[in-house]
Amino acid sequence: MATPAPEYEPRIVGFLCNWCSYQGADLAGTSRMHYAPNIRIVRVMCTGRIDPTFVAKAFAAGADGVLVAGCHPGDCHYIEGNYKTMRRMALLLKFLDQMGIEPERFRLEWVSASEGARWVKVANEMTEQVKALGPLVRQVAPKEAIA
Amino acid sequence: MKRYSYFPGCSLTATAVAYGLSVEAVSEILAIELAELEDWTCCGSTPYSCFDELESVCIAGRNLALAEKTGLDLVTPCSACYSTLKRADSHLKAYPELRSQVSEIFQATGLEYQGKVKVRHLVDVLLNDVRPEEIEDKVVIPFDGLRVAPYYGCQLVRPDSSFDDPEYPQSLTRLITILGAEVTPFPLRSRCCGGTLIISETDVAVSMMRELLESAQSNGAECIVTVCPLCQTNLDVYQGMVNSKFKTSYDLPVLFLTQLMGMAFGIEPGALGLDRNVVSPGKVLAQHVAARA
Amino acid sequence: MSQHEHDAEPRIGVYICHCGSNIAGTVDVERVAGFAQGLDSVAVARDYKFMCSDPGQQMIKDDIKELGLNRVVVAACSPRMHEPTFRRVCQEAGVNPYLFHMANIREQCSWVHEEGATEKAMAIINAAVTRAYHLQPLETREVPVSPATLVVGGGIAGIQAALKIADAGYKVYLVEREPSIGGHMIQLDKTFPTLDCSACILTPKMADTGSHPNIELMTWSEVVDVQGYIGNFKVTIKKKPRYVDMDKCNSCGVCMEKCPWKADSEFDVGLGKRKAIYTPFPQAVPNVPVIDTEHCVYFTRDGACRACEKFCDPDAIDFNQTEELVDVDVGAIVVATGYDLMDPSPIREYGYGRLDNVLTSLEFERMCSATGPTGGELKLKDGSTPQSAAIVHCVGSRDTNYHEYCSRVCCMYALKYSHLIKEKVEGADVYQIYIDMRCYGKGFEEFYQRLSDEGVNFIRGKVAQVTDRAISDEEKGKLVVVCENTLLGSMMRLPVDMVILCPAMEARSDAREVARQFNINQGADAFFLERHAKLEPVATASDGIFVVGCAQGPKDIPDTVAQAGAGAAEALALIDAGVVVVDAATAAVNAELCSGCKTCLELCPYGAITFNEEDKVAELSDVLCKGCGTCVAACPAGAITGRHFTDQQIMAEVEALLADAKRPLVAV
Amino acid sequence: MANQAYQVTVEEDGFVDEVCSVPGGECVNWCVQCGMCAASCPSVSWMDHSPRKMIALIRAERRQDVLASNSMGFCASCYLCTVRCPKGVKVTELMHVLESLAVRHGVTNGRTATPAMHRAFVESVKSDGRIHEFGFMRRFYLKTNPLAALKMIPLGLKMFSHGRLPLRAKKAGGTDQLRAIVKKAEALGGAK
Repeated sequence: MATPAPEYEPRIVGFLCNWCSYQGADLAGTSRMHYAPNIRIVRVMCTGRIDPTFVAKAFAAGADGVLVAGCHPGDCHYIEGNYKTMRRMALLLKFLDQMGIEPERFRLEWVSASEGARWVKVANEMTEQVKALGPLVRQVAPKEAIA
Repeated sequence: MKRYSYFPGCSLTATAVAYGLSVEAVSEILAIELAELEDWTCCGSTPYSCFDELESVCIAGRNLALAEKTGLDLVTPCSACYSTLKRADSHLKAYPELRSQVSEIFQATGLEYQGKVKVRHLVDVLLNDVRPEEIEDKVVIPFDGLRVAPYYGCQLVRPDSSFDDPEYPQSLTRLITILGAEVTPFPLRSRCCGGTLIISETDVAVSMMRELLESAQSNGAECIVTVCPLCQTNLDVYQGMVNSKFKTSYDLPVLFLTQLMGMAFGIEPGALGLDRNVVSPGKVLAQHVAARA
Repeated sequence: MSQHEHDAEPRIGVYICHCGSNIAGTVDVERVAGFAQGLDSVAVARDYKFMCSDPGQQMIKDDIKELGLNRVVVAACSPRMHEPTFRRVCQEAGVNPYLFHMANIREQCSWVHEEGATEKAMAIINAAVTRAYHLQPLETREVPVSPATLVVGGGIAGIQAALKIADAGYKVYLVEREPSIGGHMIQLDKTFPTLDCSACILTPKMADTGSHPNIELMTWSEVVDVQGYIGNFKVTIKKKPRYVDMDKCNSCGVCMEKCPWKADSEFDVGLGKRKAIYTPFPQAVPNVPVIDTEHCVYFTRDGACRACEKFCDPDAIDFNQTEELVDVDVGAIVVATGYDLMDPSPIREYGYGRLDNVLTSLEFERMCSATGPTGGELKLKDGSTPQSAAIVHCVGSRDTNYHEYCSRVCCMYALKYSHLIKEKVEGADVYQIYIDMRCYGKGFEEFYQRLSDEGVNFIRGKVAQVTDRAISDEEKGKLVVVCENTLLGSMMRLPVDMVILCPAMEARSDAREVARQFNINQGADAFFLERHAKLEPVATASDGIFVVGCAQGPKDIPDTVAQAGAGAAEALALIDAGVVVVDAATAAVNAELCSGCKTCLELCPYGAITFNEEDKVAELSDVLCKGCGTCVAACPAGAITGRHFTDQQIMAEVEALLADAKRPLVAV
Repeated sequence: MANQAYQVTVEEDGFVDEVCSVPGGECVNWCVQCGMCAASCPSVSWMDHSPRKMIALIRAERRQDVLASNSMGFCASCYLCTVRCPKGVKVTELMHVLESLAVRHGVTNGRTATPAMHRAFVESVKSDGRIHEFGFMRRFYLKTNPLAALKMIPLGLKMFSHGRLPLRAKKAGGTDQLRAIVKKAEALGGAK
């Protein structure tokens, strides 16, 4: 079910690879499936292109959550870009933790071109999850604050 | 020592008291600790869901809520309770409206269910937690070639079995053969015994049972082994009714898996409630005693 | 830093498409246009019914000329749909196509949201405009196309495609993993609805294929590697050893007579036998046998027998043959790998594999075929002739427990079977047990009518069980088919001699590996996914690779042949053009910044990055580069730029996408 | 028009919606009327309408024909239909839903004692927290068919003599809480 509710609506940025997940999101559209409008999509050719700083940037710019979605492992259009993403995003999570950003605000998902329904599920779950966390409040330890 | 939260189900305190006894006796030997769920009540069962959806889910949900507090898997030897409790759990996950109604009702009575309980059938535990190899080690008096028809019934494997095939289940075969017994072919092993229809539509149930008994006997079984209290009651207690109605002369003892297991473990019959069986298994088992002891 | 030194300050035109009511129905397009008009560097913002229409395109061209636009944003459908269209429009009007950006407010906005669609559309357009502002002009390059085509699979689809391309005068490599081409079609007896003999219409095409000067036929071979890109694929093909010299063999067949070792015939789906040295069937192309090393004792008991060798006049037998790897350069690839027939034994209640005389459709085809194991006679296991048969529809098709889709051909071949049975067995009782009769094709309904007149029993229902448990004398020794006659609402137990199952057509068991090898997608049904369900039925996610026939989904012979023609046309169009434009959105190394750490080298899956040992810097071939950007994100020195997806462009897009969000609070 | 005769018996609209509104009922929309359920059902021959036809009747808004039929009463809840249905229809669930709707609408059927048995079961649960088989069976037989009750005496004795039929009910610990829950559920629109 779609979310729209009086309470706070989180902003979520989704980085989607052009070949699987972006097509999957398109399929959700052509199949007229409805989902929460909170996710806003940035298209990249491959999740391998996603520099962790993009994610950091999104949080800094006011995103309450960030989603990265690409081809299922083994199905990458560029053979193994998504494996590199997997490793990279693991590091990113540690970094986010340091920054006092709950790991639940970030999600790495695999959605194929034929998984419109799965995209809807992921988008809704992510929205609910972030909604439950509330707006992003970045705790900065006093030391950092001074520095 | 494996610990579980234990849900005997109503029948094990009455019509299937032998099942209750043998389950406890056997689990002791297998070092399974079954901590009976405190203040458990009826699982809700099929009749209740036919009467009122909301109430039946609440009643089952109550037991789930209690079990959740223990943090243990909820084990039941009763196939009906197993499917009812699982059904309630999946219903609460599948239907948000139902969930909110139930949690409202629970709040009023100081309960809460978050959907974390894993409902499991005893067979699942024996097969996948204890594991056949370990059970085999405990066998002191193996049966020699006792020919057993393994009867699964319905609700152990349907509608959704997590551990066996819904129409051609295999799980009991291993558990029976390790006791030295033989498993006979039994094409109807997961067909229905009539269930509660035995009470309200006796003729229907009795004719279903006839087919089962026929299939078991014609395949050379000396006894039937089951893991469902209702199946056992129907096939055992009502076997005479089948005979008188169809002029047949079936004389097939219907044992609980745990009774058979207990015998092989050397537990004496009384403690397994063998005297509770209407069709006495004494004769059949005696024939295999020669090789035993 | 500004990247606009060279070109003028951006003047952006924004065009919001109504797409009829597809977008305008949920998004307040006027309001959005007004919003866009107010954004920095936006010279003009308009909304229009159909931007992709001629007037829509003309509107953009006119504005470019009259208002001096140098960047364009179209907010409409997915870029996967119309980005090429509008890039072309920009180019024709003198704006570099890479200065165009498409905002997806249909598939990812108006179609999937109700509340909040307008707000989201504005955010998307804000991001698009910002991105457009930072876009840079790029020059595409043209590269020559190798004029050959690879066709994978030698069934009717592959044969048809290969012949069409070859007849047009271009080279074709046709790779088939079996010893002969022909595929499933050559196994069939008659074809519906015309009832003409399958072999009779296929063998001429097979012969043409075998002898065509432009077709290099590689049977008993498999594609093992695919490199390169549209117009310039490098394909490695493994030729399995035949142990028979193709050039010497004169197809006399003596070796097969003399060979003493038998095995189940794949061609006769296990109903018949073949020798250890064999051609799958008499009309095989090429008509050169292969030796099956699993059953030939020369291989199982090293060196023994050699009967075939002794009797082979032209000395064609060569036990020393080894596997051979062949590399070919092709411009286009046509994937025609076909389907598998589902094994119905998991549907235990139908008793396949457990009960005698329960057959699959393919087994029945072989039994009907004059060249088949029974010489075309219908025989039960005990050798007698069946007097009655039940044909079970939708076995694993239209069934969420197995395959949700309809296999599309079963209804028709099932009808064909009742005709064949009645033709071969006078007065036989035939039952068709169906859920729906789907006779959608040309001449299909007429065929249905004709068969109804032949006195077939149609029972509407789905078979619940096939059993040999008799409950009455007339059921004794028979197969009993249990179902409900849903039109009468009555339960049925049909005692018959033979049961023919119509199993689902399913994707090849190795479809996943093949999809990865050719870098194409699979649908939820595991068949290969076409790029667009309606408008690009044979194109795939990979440019230059096309999929035809049942590899793309269940279909009958006419549809397969039509699709094969389409695939051939696509390949020809590509090859005939002689050149392809390669996307300019590739990576580029900035030699000044490169520290020579070599991190990028092993990251590149295409070996597009090499290391210049003198200058100690990475170098990038923008022909080999496919623009995935993995190296860009990984470069510690930030020396690699992803053209058209630069850090700056993406960062700016992200920021603009969230322009309406409040910054995170900082709690100290 | 030929189907006018049917139109006469068509009930007021809304039955499909009502069935769909109960958890487990929504699946009537998925049915393709293939009859797999009917042909798999062990007790179909005793039913007024096969499970498949029940779904057809629901879709035809024939509330009375559905709820007054004995079909639900003969469902043994063996779930064979459910696991075999090619469209994922939970036929057994549906049968339960229909019987509970019959209860809600006070529609009864003279030709099956099952609903009465279910009610007796429920009452037993409500009074003792657990099912007390003897009490529940006695209650049921006396209510439906005292003669049958007499026939059952030898059988009851057999069970009793094997210690399988306690005559007195023991009230389970959680009974009071269970009753409280049921009360609340009834307040929320559960059946009375």
